[in-house]
Amino acid sequence: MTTAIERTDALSSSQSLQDMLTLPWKHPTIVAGVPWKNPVGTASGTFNVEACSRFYDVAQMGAVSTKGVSIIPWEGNPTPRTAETPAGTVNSVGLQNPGLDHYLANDLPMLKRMGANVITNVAGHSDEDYIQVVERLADKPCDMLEINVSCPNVSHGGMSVGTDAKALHHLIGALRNITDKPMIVKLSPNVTDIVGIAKAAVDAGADALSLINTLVGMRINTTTGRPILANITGGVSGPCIFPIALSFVWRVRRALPDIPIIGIGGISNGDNALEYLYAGANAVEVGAAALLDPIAPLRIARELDDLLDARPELAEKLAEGRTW
Amino acid sequence: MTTAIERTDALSSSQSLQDMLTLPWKHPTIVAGVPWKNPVGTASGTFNVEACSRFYDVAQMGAVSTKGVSIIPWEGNPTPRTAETPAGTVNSVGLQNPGLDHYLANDLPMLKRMGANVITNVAGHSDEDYIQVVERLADKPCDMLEINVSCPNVSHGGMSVGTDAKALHHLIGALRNITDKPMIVKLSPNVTDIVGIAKAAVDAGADALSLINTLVGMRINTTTGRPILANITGGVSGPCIFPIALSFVWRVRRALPDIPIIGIGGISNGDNALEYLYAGANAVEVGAAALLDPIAPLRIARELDDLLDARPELAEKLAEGRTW
Amino acid sequence: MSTQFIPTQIKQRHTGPAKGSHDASDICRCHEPSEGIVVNGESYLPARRSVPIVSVRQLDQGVIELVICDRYMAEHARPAQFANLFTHDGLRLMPRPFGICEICGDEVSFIFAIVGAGTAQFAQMKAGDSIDVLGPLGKTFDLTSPDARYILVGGGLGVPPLIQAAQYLHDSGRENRTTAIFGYRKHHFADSIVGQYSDDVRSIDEEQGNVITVLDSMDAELRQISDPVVILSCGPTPMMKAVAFWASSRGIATQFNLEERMGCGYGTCVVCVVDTIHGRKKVCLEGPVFTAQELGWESER
Amino acid sequence: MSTQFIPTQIKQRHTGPAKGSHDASDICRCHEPSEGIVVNGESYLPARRSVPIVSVRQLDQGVIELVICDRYMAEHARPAQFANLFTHDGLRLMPRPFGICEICGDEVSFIFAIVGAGTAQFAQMKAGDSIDVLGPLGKTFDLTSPDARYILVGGGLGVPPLIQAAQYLHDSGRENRTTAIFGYRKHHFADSIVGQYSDDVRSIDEEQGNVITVLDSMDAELRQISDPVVILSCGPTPMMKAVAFWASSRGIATQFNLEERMGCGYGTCVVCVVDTIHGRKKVCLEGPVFTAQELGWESER
Ligand SMILES: Cc1cc2nc3c(=O)[nH]c(=O)nc-3n(C[C@H](O)[C@H](O)[C@H](O)COP(=O)(O)OP(=O)(O)OC[C@H]3O[C@@H](n4cnc5c(N)ncnc54)[C@H](O)[C@@H]3O)c2cc1C
Ligand SMILES: Cc1cc2nc3c(=O)[nH]c(=O)nc-3n(C[C@H](O)[C@H](O)[C@H](O)COP(=O)(O)OP(=O)(O)OC[C@H]3O[C@@H](n4cnc5c(N)ncnc54)[C@H](O)[C@@H]3O)c2cc1C
Ligand SMILES: Cc1cc2nc3c(=O)[nH]c(=O)nc-3n(C[C@H](O)[C@H](O)[C@H](O)COP(=O)(O)O)c2cc1C
Ligand SMILES: Cc1cc2nc3c(=O)[nH]c(=O)nc-3n(C[C@H](O)[C@H](O)[C@H](O)COP(=O)(O)O)c2cc1C
Ligand code: FES
Ligand code: FES
Repeated sequence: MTTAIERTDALSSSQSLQDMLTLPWKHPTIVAGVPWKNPVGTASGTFNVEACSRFYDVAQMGAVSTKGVSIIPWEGNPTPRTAETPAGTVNSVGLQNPGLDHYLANDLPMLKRMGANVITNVAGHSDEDYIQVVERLADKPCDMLEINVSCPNVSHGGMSVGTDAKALHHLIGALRNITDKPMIVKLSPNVTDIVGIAKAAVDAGADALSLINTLVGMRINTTTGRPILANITGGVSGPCIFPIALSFVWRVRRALPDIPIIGIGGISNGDNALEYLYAGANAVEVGAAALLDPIAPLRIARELDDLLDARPELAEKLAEGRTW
Repeated sequence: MTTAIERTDALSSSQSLQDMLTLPWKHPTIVAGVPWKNPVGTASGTFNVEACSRFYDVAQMGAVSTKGVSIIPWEGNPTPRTAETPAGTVNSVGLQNPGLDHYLANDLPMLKRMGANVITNVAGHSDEDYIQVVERLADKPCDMLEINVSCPNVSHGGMSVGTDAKALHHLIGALRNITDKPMIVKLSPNVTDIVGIAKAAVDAGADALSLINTLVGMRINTTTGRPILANITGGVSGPCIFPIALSFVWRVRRALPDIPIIGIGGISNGDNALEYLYAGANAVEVGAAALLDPIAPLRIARELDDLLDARPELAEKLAEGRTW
Repeated sequence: MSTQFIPTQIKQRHTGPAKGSHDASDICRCHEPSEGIVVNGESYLPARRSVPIVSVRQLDQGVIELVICDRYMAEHARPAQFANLFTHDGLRLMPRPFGICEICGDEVSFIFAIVGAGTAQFAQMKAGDSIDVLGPLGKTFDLTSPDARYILVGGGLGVPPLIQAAQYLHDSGRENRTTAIFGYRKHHFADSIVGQYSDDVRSIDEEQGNVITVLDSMDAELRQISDPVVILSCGPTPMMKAVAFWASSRGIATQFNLEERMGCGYGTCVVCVVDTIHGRKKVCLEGPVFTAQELGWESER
Repeated sequence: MSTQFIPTQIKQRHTGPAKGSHDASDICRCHEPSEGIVVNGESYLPARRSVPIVSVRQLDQGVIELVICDRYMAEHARPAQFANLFTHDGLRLMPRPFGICEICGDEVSFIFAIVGAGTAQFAQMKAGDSIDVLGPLGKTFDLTSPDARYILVGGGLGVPPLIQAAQYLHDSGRENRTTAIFGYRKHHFADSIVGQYSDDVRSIDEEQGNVITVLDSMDAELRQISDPVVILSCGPTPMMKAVAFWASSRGIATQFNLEERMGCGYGTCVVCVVDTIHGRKKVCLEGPVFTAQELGWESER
């Protein structure tokens, strides 16, 4: 019986942590001008530097995307904040975070001290919120910004911007005016027309897109008849969303051959990551898998690194940071 | 080790087929005026009368929804038409069906002879297509119509109507004018605003809503780097979509307390069906689970029938055909 | 199946648990009715069920024989029929269809290549484990011609249905000899199995040539046979098309056992279609057997 | 753990594989380093790993003791820490957190109630099977007070961390007696286990009353003790709140072991929060131990 989180042929689970942390990376990439050691990052909300750096050297990741940072501390939604779903999980954290000041005083310096390639994930309830965070990050040592306009768990901002092309264009345009940092816009799958949304973000100045954030979902406790999540609905992630997320990346890539794309959703092994690269992604981020095993992102990066050995064309494209 | 398709506590897998086929049903329901023996139907595209009636008496189901029927035969998409996804499957059948004449000459009479409660699932590439099918069904002995405006696998009609509230309102209005049959409109989850779509269908005269159809998804063969499905993308179904589908039902029910709703998506046991009833569904349809075991819909109906014993309020609501 | 086991001695199929010295035969105690289930006078096929595994052994690098115990399948399966096997893994729910290979007593064998996650999991299973199955499914080869001589042309993992055809013809006591022409990559892993039922095994591996090489070498011989000759074939599509072309130019009848990705395996989902001269047909229900003519393969190369 | 096994004799914890007459001890051969992994001078915690199951037995209707072999966990776990267990079922991927109960040699036990699909699957596992684990996780009870007397107040399935506390205090050779007050629904399934480490077991079941009944009966006794008294408690929230109220009105210090639905168990996802006077804290990383004061439970009923 294999364990539920499947591992691929180019099995790095047999690799020791020692090897995973010390072997040279064979296949680096460049995303929106920023070099990544390898094409695998951690996804926002599933990576906390204090928690994860106890298990591995976070500088080994292609990049790490931090939990969404808001201008002031947010306390998030009430508990329970998670429920299990078939081959996945639904969460309603609601972007709880200690706010930008705390981030700048603690997480960011710690990450940079450790040598990580840092994507700061930015959250807001209003355009003004996002603008303030991005403005204050302008001279800070984070390497990329990831504008989260796709969180299904907050009532204002979050997904409401990410599902409306006009509102999104407006916000991203405003942010573009105030930052030179490479700006990734993270898109929501809860839309009819992802291509229209993606184009709006790119037109307004996004340097890259990351997709997808979670899909709206819920569970009900059949003993009580009530939703399990205190917030009723939440965001579904994990292997269950993999084929759906993959098709979003594919569709956006077909429509926009030139924009760097970071594929996210349900990646649990190197082979899954490879599917995203073939679908047109330049890199990927690993989310829920890290909840099930702290070193999953690193293991996946190693598996992908090995799988790319046999795919020199793809590896070369990545190395040069070419898109389609 | 339990088998992958989980069974619930009120385990009818221990029930013999004899019992499953002969015990009286304790908890019937009424959907848009039509009595169902139990709240569990088969979902369109996963039920073929010839294939399924070899395994069980199809008249025992609450209802059976047939494969989408078009005015002329459709040959569907090229193969491969399926790929596996984590806890699910993605298909691109593309509504292959032998057309209305064949349906009226073969499937429908066979179904009625067997005593089934028949929902005819209607497919079209244009309003005119749908109108012709519905017109010709007006005096035929099918019990309900299910207008499929949500198939992601055809390039015209199908999902394009189901993702546009205005187009949908127009089509359903036209169909309402030509039929008195109870008309279910089957909605797509691939939309930003499900409530707006649902309202359009109801305003135009839908007697009930069924949701969801499949979510757009795909898989890539990492040996060739090419999509597995010949049609590239397809529709994802199975347990993986369960939490997502459930939240669609919940959201539509909150917005529309009076419309009968049939919940569909990822149901693999009686407990899953019960979650839909608590989310606001009046009945459910079982799709992919029937691909994995021909008698899954019947087993699920039996499991739910037993689970409802302990929930007299819910059972009473169902029995009276009340909605919210 | 396993080597200690001497199926050639079992002339009469389906006579209860296998005798002989079969190691794991105590695992095989099927209690399901061997008939379909009859309710209110209607008879139904058994649906998906959990059955015991009798043995799992490697025949060649990456090629596994798995034997289950299922009386219903053992009694009802006919050559070219297949069964869906299911993993225990909730991430991998879909059916894995495999051709039914040998049948001995209540036991049914399958031979498969490890090509993906499901087959890898099956290969890890052990005698005494349980596995979910559905079947037998599909239609059988037409073996009704009373005096035909059957040539079984298989490639790679296409051999199981041909082994079943050989066993069926052998066990049903037909006089006609079968000739097995199996094309292997390298090791002749199924020769000893088919050799139990067919005394004319003319296999070939890639170093030696391919199945057409063997057919060519039989050309003169076949012209001298007065009995009708029928080719049953299963394997990679290019091989089957070559066989179709070879046979039709000689007026020899052919039946092909196709494979197609399946959603259900029992005819309900219209996923597994193939184009025939009569339109798109379901491989799982209307096949898996089609003639060259039905497939329009007579004139293709 | 199992009854033949006499953990009271093992004064020194973590001294290699359990001795005594432990049935399944040959399963327990952990080869992982017992220290964290050191790479380039940095030391890392071991991540998720597959470990052997030593035994699974039923303690009461629906209550299971499961023993794994994991040297790292055995050496490093401290009272109130927990571990994530994982099913083999791809439909049920999420971590199942359980309090670490007894530790003997390289073996670690858990006690859990069958409440859902995951615990049902764990209960079906057998000695020799493997299971994936992550841990130890979380912070421990503060047991540093050199002369404190600890009262362990547990309800239902909250007893494992208290058993571990009793074992820890016992094995570390402290003079102080512990008192175990376990409130059961019916059967006193953990008394014999905690009784190995605590010679003062005052359990109670629903027919007899509840843990407050026992605490009340100890009132006079406690007033006479000059050593500091500390209550460690784990169980249903209403019980813990009642204990907090009881204790705070008497000026007795309390530490509570909380449970909350978890996404990761190691502090990365912010799913498992609880409101404290210092804001929302992660139960898995900043807990699971909190004082009544931190929780604002002192004045609540
Ligand atoms: C009627 C029929 C009979 C067959 N008989 C045999 C046999 O006797 N021996 C044998 O080795 N193989 C046989 N095959 C092929 C066999 O079904 C696949 O090799 C097997 O399903 C692969 O499973 P996997 O989990 O290892 O691969 P994965 O790639 O993990 O499978 C993923 C999904 O794709 C399907 N799939 C993948 N490859 C194929 C394929 N080539 N054909 C059909 N479905 C596929 C699987 O069934 C599964 O649903 C047969 C196929 C059919 C249709
Ligand atoms: C720190 C901690 C220590 C625990 N220690 C013990 C213990 O020693 N013994 C014991 O019997 N139980 C303990 N629990 C509760 C135990 O985690 C749940 O009973 C168990 O996870 C239920 O799993 P299931 O698969 O049977 O239920 P399911 O309902 O199928 O689980 C679905 C999901 O919900 C989670 N979940 C369900 N119920 C709970 C719950 N009460 N608390 C947390 N998560 C839950 C599961 O972990 C899983 O992720 C502890 C919980 C926590 C947080
Ligand atoms: C617990 C949790 C918290 C998350 N928080 C954030 C967040 O703060 N910002 C964000 O952009 N995405 C957040 N996400 C979404 C993930 O980054 C990712 O897009 C999504 O989970 C899909 O990937 P996965 O299937 O690999 O988890 C969160 C996801 C989870 C599971
Ligand atoms: C193979 C297949 C074919 C389908 N064909 C149709 C169809 O013809 N008409 C339709 O309305 N829905 C069709 N569906 C969608 C299902 O009816 C159902 O809405 C969907 O699969 C979600 O339910 P499930 O998760 O239980 O499968 C099809 C689904 C599958 C898997
Ligand atoms: S596989 Fe479903 S019809 Fe053939
Ligand atoms: S469970 Fe993830 S932070 Fe506590």
